[in-house]
Amino acid sequence: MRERDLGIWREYTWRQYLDEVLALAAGLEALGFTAGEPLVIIGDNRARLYFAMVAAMMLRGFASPVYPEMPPDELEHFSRGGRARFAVAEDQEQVDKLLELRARSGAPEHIVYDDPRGVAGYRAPGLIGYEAVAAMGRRRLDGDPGLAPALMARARPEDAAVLLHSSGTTGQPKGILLKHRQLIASVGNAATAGYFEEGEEYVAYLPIAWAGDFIFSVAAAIAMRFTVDIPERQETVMRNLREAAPTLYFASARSWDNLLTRLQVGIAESTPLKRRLFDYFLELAIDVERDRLAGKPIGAWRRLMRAIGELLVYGPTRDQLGLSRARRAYTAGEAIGEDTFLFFRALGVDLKQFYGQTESSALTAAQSSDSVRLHTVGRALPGVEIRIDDNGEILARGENVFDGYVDDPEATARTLVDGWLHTGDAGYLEPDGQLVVLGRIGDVVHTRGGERFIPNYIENRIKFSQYIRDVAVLGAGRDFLAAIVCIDMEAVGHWAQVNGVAYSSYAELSQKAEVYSLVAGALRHVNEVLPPPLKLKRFVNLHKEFDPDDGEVTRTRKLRRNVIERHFAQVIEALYAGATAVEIEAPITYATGETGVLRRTLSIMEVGS
Amino acid sequence: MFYRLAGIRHTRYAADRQLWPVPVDRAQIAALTAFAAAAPLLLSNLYLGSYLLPWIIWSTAALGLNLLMGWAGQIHLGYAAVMAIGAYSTIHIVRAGLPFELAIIGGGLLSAVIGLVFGFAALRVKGLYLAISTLAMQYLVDWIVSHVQAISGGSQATLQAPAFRVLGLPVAGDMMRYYVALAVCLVVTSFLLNVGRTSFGRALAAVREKDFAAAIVGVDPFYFKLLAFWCSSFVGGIAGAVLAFCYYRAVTPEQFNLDVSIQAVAMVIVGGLGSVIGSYLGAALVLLAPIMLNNLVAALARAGALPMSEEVLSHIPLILYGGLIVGFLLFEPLGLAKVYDNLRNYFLVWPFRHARR
Amino acid sequence: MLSLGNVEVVYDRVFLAVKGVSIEVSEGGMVALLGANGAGKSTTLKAISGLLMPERGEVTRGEVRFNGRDVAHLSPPERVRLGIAHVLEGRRVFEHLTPDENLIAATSMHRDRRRIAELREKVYGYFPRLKERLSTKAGYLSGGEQQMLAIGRALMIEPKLLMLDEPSLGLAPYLVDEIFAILEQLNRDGVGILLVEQNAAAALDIASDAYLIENGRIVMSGAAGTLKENPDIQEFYLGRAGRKDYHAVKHYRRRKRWLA
Amino acid sequence: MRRTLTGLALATVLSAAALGPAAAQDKAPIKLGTALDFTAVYTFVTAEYSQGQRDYASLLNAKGGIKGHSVEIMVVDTGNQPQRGIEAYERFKNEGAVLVDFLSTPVSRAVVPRALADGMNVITLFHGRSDAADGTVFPTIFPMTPAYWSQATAIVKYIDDQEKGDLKGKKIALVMIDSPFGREPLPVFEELCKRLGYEFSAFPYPSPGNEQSSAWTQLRRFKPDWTIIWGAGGGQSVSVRDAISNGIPLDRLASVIWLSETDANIIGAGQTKGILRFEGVAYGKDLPVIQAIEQEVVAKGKGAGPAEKVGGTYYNIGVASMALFGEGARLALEKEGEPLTPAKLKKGLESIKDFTADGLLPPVTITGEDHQGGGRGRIAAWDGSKWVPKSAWAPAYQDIVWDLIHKSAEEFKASSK
Repeated sequence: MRERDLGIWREYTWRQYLDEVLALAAGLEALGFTAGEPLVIIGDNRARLYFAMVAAMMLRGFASPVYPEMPPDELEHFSRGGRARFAVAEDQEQVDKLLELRARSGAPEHIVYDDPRGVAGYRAPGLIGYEAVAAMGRRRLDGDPGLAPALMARARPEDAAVLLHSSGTTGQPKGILLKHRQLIASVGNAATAGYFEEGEEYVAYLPIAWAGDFIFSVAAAIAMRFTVDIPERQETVMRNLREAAPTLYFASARSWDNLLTRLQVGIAESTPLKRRLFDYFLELAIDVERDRLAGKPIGAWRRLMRAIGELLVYGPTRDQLGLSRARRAYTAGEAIGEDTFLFFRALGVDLKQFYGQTESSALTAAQSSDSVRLHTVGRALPGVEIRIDDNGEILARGENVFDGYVDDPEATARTLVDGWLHTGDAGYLEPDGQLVVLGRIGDVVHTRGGERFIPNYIENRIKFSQYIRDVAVLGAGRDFLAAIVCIDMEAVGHWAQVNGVAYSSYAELSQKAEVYSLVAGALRHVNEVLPPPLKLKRFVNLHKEFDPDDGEVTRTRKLRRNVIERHFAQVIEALYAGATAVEIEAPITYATGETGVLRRTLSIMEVGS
Repeated sequence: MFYRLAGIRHTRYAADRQLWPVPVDRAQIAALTAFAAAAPLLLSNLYLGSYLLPWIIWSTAALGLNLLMGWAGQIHLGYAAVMAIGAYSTIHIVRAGLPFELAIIGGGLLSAVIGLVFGFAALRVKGLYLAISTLAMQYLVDWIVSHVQAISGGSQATLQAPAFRVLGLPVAGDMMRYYVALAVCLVVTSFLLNVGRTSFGRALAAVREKDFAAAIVGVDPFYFKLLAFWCSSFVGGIAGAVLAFCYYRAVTPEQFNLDVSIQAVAMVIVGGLGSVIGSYLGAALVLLAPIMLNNLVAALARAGALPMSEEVLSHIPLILYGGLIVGFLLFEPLGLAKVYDNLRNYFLVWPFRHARR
Repeated sequence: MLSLGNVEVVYDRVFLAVKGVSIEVSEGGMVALLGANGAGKSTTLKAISGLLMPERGEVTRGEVRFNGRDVAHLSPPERVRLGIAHVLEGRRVFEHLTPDENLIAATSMHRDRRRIAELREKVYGYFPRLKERLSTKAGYLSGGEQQMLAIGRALMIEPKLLMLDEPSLGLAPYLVDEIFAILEQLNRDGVGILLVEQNAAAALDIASDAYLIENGRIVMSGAAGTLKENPDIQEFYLGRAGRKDYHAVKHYRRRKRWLA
Repeated sequence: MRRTLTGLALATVLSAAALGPAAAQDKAPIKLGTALDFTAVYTFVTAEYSQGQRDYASLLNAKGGIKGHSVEIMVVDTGNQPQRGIEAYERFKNEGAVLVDFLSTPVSRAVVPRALADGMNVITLFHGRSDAADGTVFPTIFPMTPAYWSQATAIVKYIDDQEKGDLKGKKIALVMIDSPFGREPLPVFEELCKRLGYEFSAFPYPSPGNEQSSAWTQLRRFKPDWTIIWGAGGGQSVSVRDAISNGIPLDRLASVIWLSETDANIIGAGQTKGILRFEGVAYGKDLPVIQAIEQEVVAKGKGAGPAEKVGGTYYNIGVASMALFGEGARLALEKEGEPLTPAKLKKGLESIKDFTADGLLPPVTITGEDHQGGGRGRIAAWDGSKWVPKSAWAPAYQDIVWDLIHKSAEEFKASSK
C-alpha cells in the first residue's frame, strides 16, 4: 500500500500493513472494542482508515465507513442510530462532527483521530489519537507473544465484515451488512472470471463508504494482494492517478463522463495541430472500435492508422490520464453513455462494465474482454445465477448475496425471496446470456397521456452532451416532458470563452441566453430519437449543480427525485404553467453546514425544434 | 508525445530530486552518451575532428563560464585568458616531465588560483564594473603571454603541445584525442548537473538572486562568489588545456584573445544562463553555425545560385549568423535552452496545450 | 469603463494562469477582486495594465476593453496614457529618489510644468504625510509611506482607473484604515478603482461590487454587500470576524461551492 | 611589337604549364584549398590576393591546365578563426587537395602541426613562421618567398647601400605593432646592429594600431636617420600619416611588405611620394603573365574580381603563389608521374629552380633544405602613381637569417617532443 503524503508516496509493505493492523486491533481491544461491534470510520481515503477497517474485522467487529462530507444528521443514521461505541475520524472536522453526535446521542464513546492538527488540544473524554491507540496495542503485543497469532486467527467467515448502505434514492439509506464469506465469494467469482489478477495496482480514491471502494481497496486488495495507492487529497486525484499509473482502474460512469468532458475541453483549447491530430485519430479509432464490437472486419489500412494513432494520440493521452498501464478499467453503478464508453475503448482503455448492488457485494454480472457489447452489462459472474422474473425484474443468487438489511426485516423480506435477491432493476437476458439492464423498476412512470417512460434513460441520453452535467427529466402525470438542467461549468465555460460570452460565475453563466440556446440544441438532439409524446418541451437551467449536501442527489450522485421536486417546486410549476421566467427560493446548505435560502430568477425556455 | 509520465512517483524526498525522473529524458541522455562514445566509429574524421571535438571542448568551457554567469550571476569578460593560463601552464608542466593527468590538474589549479586573485579584486565591484575588471584580466594575461617568450614559446610565439599519454596510453590520432576531451567533458557536465542539487548550487542561486538576502539566510555571498570564480576558472583552465592538447595541438596567443572571451560569453547567453543543455547548444551555435553557414553558402555558390564575388559571398554567412543570433534572442531571450524547454513542454503536455494545474 | 471579456492568460506558453475571467468596472466605480494566494488576481491586473510581458505571460484569449477601446495589444505606457494606473504589489518606489522626484518621474508624458505642479499639490493634498518627508530618499520611508507614495505616483498620471495590488500588505491596521479612507476619497473624486486584496473584510467595506477569483476562474460576483453576507465568503475569506478566536481555528478540509 | 610581346608571354606561360590543349579536361582536376580571411583581420589583402590566385588558375585552365589536369581552387572564408581554419583544412584534405593556403598567421600556426602530421603542403607566402624556411624541420611548409626575417635583412641591406656601406653611428628606428608579428624581426635587427654598428631602437604601438601617436612622439626624440614600419592593414596608413606629421622624410621610411598602393591612396597618392617598401613580387600590369591574364581571362569576362585590381601588389602576390604552385605541380608530374599527390607535389616544389614567372618573381630556387626559395627581394618606392624598384632582386645577409631559422627550428623540434 502506498499513501501519498506531503508530496511523496509513503510505502507500506504487507508486513508493515499487518503490524499496523495488529497494533491498532490490540489497542482497540484494550479500549474495549468487542466482537460484533461496529467501528464507524469517517474521512477521506487514508491508509490509517483502511488499517482501522481491517483491525475492526480482526476483532470480529465490522467497519462502518461513512462519507466524510456527511452532516451530523445523516451521520447519526449511518452510525446505527448513534449506537456505535467506537469511531475513527480522519481529522478535526470529523472529530467535531462526532462530538456533536455524541452530545446528541451519547455515542460514540471512543473517538480515534488520525490527524492531530487542531484536535490535540481537545479535552473531550474518550478522544484519543491513532498513534496512542497503536502504541497501546504495540505494548500489548510486545508483552504477549501469543497475542498476534491469536488476533490473526480470530475472524470467522460468518462474521460481519463491513456495514455499507444503499444509496437511498427514495428514502433513508438502508444498512447492508456484508460478511467475510460473501465478500470473499464475490471477489473470488470475479477473479475466476479473470477480472482481477494478483498484484494489481489500484488507486483508492472513491468515497470509502461506497461499496465499490471497499470491495476494491480492502476486500480484493487483501485477497488478491493489490498495491493500493492512496492520493494525497481529493483535489489531487487526477495528478496522483498519473503518478500511480494503476493497472486496475474503477470509476463510476459519471467519473468517466467527467473525464471525457475534461479531455474534450483540454483538446478544444489545444493548439490547432494537436487538436486536428487528436480529432482525426480519435474519430478513426471510434469507427474501428465500433466495427470491432459489431464484429466487422478491420482493414489493413485502418490497422496501420490505428498504430500510428497509438503513437501520436492514444498512448500520450492515456499517459496524461494515468491510464497507460491500466489493463483493466471498469465502470458500474449506472449505465455509462455509449459515446463515453466507445471513446475510452477507442483510446485503448479496455473499459468494461459490470453490474451489481451493494446487496450482492457489488459484483453480479460483468462484460468479458472477448464479448463486449454496447447495450449489455455482460454475463453473470461464475458462482452467480441470474434470472428475470415475470415482472421483468432482475434476480440474482449466489454466495455473494447478503443476508438481509440491518434492522429492517420488512425490506429484507421484500428483497430476499428464497435466496433470490430482487435487484429492483428491470432488464432481460439476451439469448447468449448477456444481461441488459433497462433501469429501476420503480422508475417507470407515465405521462398524463399514459405514455410510459423511464426518466433515467432519457437523462442518461441527455448527459451524453458534454455541456450538461446533470439533468432531471420531469413528466410523471404531466402533459409533456420537461427538464431541469445543470450545465457543466468547465465545458460551457470554455464554450463561452471561445464564443465571447462573458460571465463571472456558474449562476450567471447558466442564465445566459446563448447558453440556453446551447442547451436547447443538446436537448433537441435527444428529442430526435424520442417518440413525439415523449419529446422534451421546456427546460430550465439551474443556477447551481445538484449537490448531495443539499440532498438533491445521493452521495453517489444519483438523483433523489422527491427532494428535487420539493426543492424546485416553484420551478416545476412554472415549467408547466408556461411561464418564461421564475423567481425561486431554493434552500441551500453552505459548506459550514449552515442552511440558507437563495433567491434567484431563472429563465425558462422552449426546447423548440 | 514522447514523454510518458504516468507511473513516475517517489517514495522518498531524495528520489524526488533525481536528475532525470522522466524515462524519455533518461533514454535521451543514454542515447546521446552512447552516440558520443561510439562517435569515432560512426563519424568521418572530418566530422569527428572538426565538429564534434571542438564542440565538446567548447561546451566544457561554456559550462565552466556558465557556472559563474548562470549559476552565480557574475559576469566574466576574460574567460579566454583563464583558458590560456590553463593551456600554457599544462603544456609547460608536461614539458617539464610530469604526466598529463597531473599537469592538467595543475593547469586547472593555476587558472583557478589566478582566477581567484582576479576574483578577489573584481568582486569588490558588481555588474558593469565587474565586467570591466575581468576585461582588464583579459588584457593583462594577453600581454604577459605574448611578451614573455618563456611562456609563449620563443620568437614565433607558438608552443607545440608535446606528445602525451593518458593512463599510460599514448594519445595520438583524432580518436584518442576525442576520448580524452569527451572524458573531461563528461566529468564537468556531471559536476554541473549536480551543482543545482547541492547546497553549493542553492547557495550560488541565492547569491545570484539577491546577495544581501543570501547573507541574511547565512550564505556568505563573498565566499560563494569566490568559490564560483574558483570553480569556474578551474574548469576553464582544464578546458583550455584540452583545447590546446586535443584540438589545436599548438597554442598561440591569438587563440585566447578577447574575441574568444566574447565568443564564450555569447555561447553562455545564446545557450541560456544556468542551463547545462544550453551550454551545449550555445557552443554549437556560436562555434559551428558560422562554419555550417559558410559551407551552405559556398555550396549554393558552387551550384550557381549566388552570382556574386567571393568577397561579398564570404560576408553572407556573417550576416546570416548575426541574424540567427539576434533572431534567436528576440524569439527567446532566455536562450536556446529555453527554446529546447519550450519544445519539451510542447510535447510534455501533448496532446493538450496547457500543463494541468 | 473597463471591461474584461473572457480573458485567458498563459505563462511561459504552457502554464494557464487565468481562464475566462470577465470583469466590469463602471465609470467611477469601486470594484474589489478577492481571492487566495495564487488565484490569479495579480495576473488579472497585469493583463489589464500590460505588464505580463516581463514575466513571460501572454493574453491568449479574450478582450480587454477600456472605454470601448480594445487595449490588449497596446504597450504598458500607451495604456497609462489612456488613464490606466497600476500600483504594483510590494510598493515599488524608486528607492534612490526623493518622494518628490518619484512623483515627477511619473510625469514624463506631461509637457505642462504648471500642470505638474498642480498635480503634485493635489497628491500632497491626499497624502499630507508625504509632504512632511519631501526630501528623504524614498527607500528610507516607512512601509505605509512608501505605499502612499506608490499610490501618489500613480495619481500623477491622472488615472481614470486606478488598480491597486494588495495595498494593505504588511501594513499596520491603522495605516490600512488611513489608506482605504484615501481610496474612498479618491473614488468620490471620480477615479475608478479596481482593488485586489487579501484583506477581504476591508475591501468589501469600501467596494461597491466584488469578484471572487479562485484557481484562475471567477467563481462569484455581485454587490459587495451581498458577498459579505454570504456564509461561504465569511467562512473562507472573512474568517468569521469576531465570532471565533484564534484558538478555534479549524483544520477543516472544506469543499468550496461558491453558491450565490 | 606589343602583339609579339603578348604572344611571347603566352608562349612562356604555356610552356611553363607544358600543356597540349587536346589533352585537357579528361584528367582529374588538381584541387587546392584556400581558406582565407575575407571578413576579419586580413581584409586588406585577401580579396585581391584570392582574385590573383583564381585568375591565374583560370588562365592555366583556359590553356588546358597542368599537363591536362585542370586546376580547381576551393575558397572558404575563415574570419581569421583558427577553428574554422582547421575545419576547412580537414574538409580540403577530404576533398583531395594537394596544397592548402591560409594567408593568416594565427590560422597557419594552428594548422601547421596537423599539416606536418598529414604531409599536406601549406604555402605561406611572405607571412607565417619564418623558421618554416627550414625544409628539414618543416617538410611540407612552403614560404617560397622571403619571410619576415629576410624582409628585415633586405631593408637593412638597402639602407646600408644608401649609406655607402657605412652605418656606424646611424640611427635606425623600428615602429612596430606590439604583437608576435611585430616583434618577429627584432632578433634580426639586433644581430645586424652588432655587425653593422648602427644604433637601433624599437617603438611598439598597441594592437590593432589605430592609435600610435605616443610611439611616434618618442621616435621623434630618438631622431632616427632611417625608420622602418612593421605592421599590416589599417595600422600601416596610420603609421605613414603619423610619420608625415612628425616630419619623417618618406624616402627614409621603409615598410615591411604589407604596404600597398591602397594605403598610399588612402593617405593621398601625392603626399606619400617616395615611401619605400620591401617587394618580393613585381608590381604592375607590365608583366607577361599579367598581360596574358588580361587577354585570356579578364577580357573574356572570366575575371574573378574587379578589373582595376589586376596588377596590384597583392593581386600579383596571389598570381605568384599560383605560378609557383603550377611550376611545382608541372615538375612533380614530369618527374614523379601521375597522379599528383601531396608528397609528389612536395618533391615538385623542391625541384623549382630559378623560376621567375617571366619577371614576376626574383629567381626562386627551392630545395629540400631551403623552402624560402633563396630569400631574394628588393626595395621599391612609391612615385605617386606606381611602385618603382629601387634595387635589384638580391638576397641579403642570409647567414644571419639562417642562423635564426636553424635555432628556432631546433626549438620547434624540441618542443613537439
